[in-house]
Amino acid sequence: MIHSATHHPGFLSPTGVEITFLLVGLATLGAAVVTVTTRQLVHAALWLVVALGGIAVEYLLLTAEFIAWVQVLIYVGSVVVLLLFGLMLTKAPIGHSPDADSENRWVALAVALAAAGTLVWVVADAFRSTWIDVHHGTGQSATKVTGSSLFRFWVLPFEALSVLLLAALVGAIVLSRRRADVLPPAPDGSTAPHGKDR
Amino acid sequence: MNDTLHVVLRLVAVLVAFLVLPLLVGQTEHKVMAHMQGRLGPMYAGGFHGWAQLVADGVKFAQKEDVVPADADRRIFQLAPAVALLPYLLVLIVIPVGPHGFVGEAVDAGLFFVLAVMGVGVLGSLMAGWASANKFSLLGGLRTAAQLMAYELPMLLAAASVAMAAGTLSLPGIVESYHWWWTLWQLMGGLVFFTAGLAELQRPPFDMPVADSEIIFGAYTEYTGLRFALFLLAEYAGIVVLCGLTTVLFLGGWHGPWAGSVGWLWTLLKTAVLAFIVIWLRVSYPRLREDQLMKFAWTVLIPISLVQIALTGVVKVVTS
Amino acid sequence: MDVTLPEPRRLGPLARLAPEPMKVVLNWGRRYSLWVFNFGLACCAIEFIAASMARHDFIRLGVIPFAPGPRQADLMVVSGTVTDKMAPAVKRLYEQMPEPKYVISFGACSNCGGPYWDSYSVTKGVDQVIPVDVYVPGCPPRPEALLQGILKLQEKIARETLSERYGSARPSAAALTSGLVTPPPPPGGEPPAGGPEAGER
Amino acid sequence: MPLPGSGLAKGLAVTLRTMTRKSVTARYPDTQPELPPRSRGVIALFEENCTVCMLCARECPDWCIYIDSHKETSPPAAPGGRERSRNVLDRFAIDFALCMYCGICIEVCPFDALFWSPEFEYAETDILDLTHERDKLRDWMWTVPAPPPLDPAAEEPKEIAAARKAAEKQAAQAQAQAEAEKQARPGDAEGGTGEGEA
Repeated sequence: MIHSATHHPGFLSPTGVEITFLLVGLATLGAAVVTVTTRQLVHAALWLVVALGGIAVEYLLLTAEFIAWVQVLIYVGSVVVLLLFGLMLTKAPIGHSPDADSENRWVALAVALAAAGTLVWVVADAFRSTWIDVHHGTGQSATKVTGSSLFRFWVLPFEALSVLLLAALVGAIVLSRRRADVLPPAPDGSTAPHGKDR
Repeated sequence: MNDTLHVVLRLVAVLVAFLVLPLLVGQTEHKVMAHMQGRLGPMYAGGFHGWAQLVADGVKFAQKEDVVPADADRRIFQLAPAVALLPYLLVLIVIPVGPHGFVGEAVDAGLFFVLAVMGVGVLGSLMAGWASANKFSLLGGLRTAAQLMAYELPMLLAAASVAMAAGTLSLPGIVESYHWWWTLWQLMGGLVFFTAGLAELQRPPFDMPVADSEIIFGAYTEYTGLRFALFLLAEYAGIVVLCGLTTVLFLGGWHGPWAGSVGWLWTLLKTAVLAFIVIWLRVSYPRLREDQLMKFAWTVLIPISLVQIALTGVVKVVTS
Repeated sequence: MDVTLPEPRRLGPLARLAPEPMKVVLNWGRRYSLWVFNFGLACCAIEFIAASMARHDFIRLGVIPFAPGPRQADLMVVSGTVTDKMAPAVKRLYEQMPEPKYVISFGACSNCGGPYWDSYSVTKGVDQVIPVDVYVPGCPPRPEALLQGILKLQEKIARETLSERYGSARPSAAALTSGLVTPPPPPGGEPPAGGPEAGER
Repeated sequence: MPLPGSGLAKGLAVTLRTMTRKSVTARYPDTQPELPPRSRGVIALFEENCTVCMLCARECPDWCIYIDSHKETSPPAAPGGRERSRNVLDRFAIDFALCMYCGICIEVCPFDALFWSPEFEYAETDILDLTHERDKLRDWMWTVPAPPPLDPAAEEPKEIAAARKAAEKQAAQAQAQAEAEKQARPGDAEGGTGEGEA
């Protein structure tokens, strides 16, 4: 999939896919900016959906179909739903949220620019003039290639990540459980919270 | 040029199916539910046994007043039905109906595409629930979100089991590699997938998010006219999609006698039988309570689907 | 308690802009898709429920009792005694229904107070609060009487045009009932100060 | 402990069995319902029997009966005699919007001018039309069914009993007279049995 092309197609004659890629990228960027600047909390979450969806489209344009759908499934389908769930649980108001502004705008902007700069620099430095030829309509191979590279070359980071996630999961369970010795046991034997606890 | 025409024709066919099949399911639900309760169901709309009841409903909904509550978040309120409905249209495109490319558009990671896009549809309910500025809608939205997060996992695991068995994520590929004994092998997974799908569609007995008698149809409380109809259409399109998917993944899609010529008929028939079961469950089983629902997902469905994955893995390793 | 009827422009675009043959189709749709919303207040509600059950099954006529709330309903059946305390709720739920909407007053109590017409707390007919399309007599009416009332309403829907329904021709509910409560002329012979308009507060 | 899912299976079986059976729905607009005898549908007026005694209007708990009348005098039968006066019915109306169908008016009518009719199909779009005037009440009269036959062991209707008693008495008297003319022998005027005792 990755090999340096002998003849460089050049940047001055963009194809339709490249133009689309650029436009979707701009839209994604715009959505992302709105996400962090809007004063309405739920709108921010929904603009985040647009931004994440835009990224999924970018993956699609790069023929990374599998990654694109995973992006939609995990981020749009689960993370944002969780986010919205939290917002609704805390009764996010319709209209402006008075406490939506943490007054860290300039710091946030600096951090964002620094992060973006680092990423762009790393990616640009890593690939430089390597031209990655994406095969359109490769069909079966994309998922297979992703899977085999994941479990052949990247299996160690993959497993490390899953251990990290497992640790986080266990930690969340431990934190959310109340200590039994602090509370009197509930009549049914469980450690349900009593009035004193609230 | 010919290719473009071909694609357009396929998409039009999918669109027609998208508009007709949910209506068929709805009308069947009217009639089946009626007869299961010893009634007759619609008899007058359209003359013969009320066949046009849902058409009349559509005509009526189209001319109803479009109410947006004053305190609602107008844009999101109006956008929500489209967000709820469109994913099912997209999913319908990739469900294979018959052999030899009888599908709207074959997608490589079709299984993932389907699950991902169906998850997006729930965003519509969440948007509706929040934007209506109504406490019942908000409760409905919360329940929707909780239910989605609980049932997405067993559904994914069950689907993953089939993908492991077939060795591919492509839906036509899964059907191609189907053997009759897979239905038994994947039985647990199939049941989990179907049940979790029902919960994701918020069909009875998993319809707490829209429980009409306790929270007044949940997220859709404030919707009137065409927008409400779109939500209803989304629900019935969801039934079609879920039954189609279960057919494709667990019941072998077009496999059956004379599959080469009438394979599409087999798919439709199996889908119809599953849709009948969906309706049948609605008539027969009462609504679960919210805690029962959560308990069912986490203590029954997820363990079963994990066992299924283990079983699939063992059989796969032994037979290969 | 005056009822301000909505302007025609509140209707959906389809209903406003449709040409004449289309109106037949539109009327047909409204006629056979009456999602019903039962405002059950007393014993008549039991008869309404009987009409919705297997033996009488008004879904045959396209009266679908699935509307979870007023927003999805087209037809409100007020069955039972409307008290003055309940009347604002009736009116509010009626107002929450989207146009075009219909009301059937079911039974003597909601028609005009019924046996409680002399009570201090009973509204003398739900039509003092909201406009009513069909009155079904009975105390309580048979389930079949409700079915006949629905048929009557369906005939009315088949005949109507929405512009007429929402035009100025329709008198308000207060105007309908105002003539019934004119005070007797005072002994001096001069006409009462309010006149017939006194009913329209 | 029952098998998990057995309750569900049972429920499914019940609904499926019901589906295969004939539905119980009475198809009202197509077929008229079989109403039980003495159904209280609407009140009919047989105005020839009405003497404008006003009993019904006064006994009505709802005051839903409206009766107007005027007095007419007819000339004396013989010259020099007293003028006879009688009430003539001008208006007889029942407000069926108000009527509570108690039937007291029918009970109290001493001259059998009011009857129950089982008709129920008179819903109106205007509440004023629910006040049925005398011509409409008259029309309902043609829908009044014949009174249902008595139970086999029921008591004889009073009027029939009275009429029969009178007839028997007359016959006995005639017989007694005839026999007395022949010879002075006592007749059995009591009849065979004690039936028809009021």
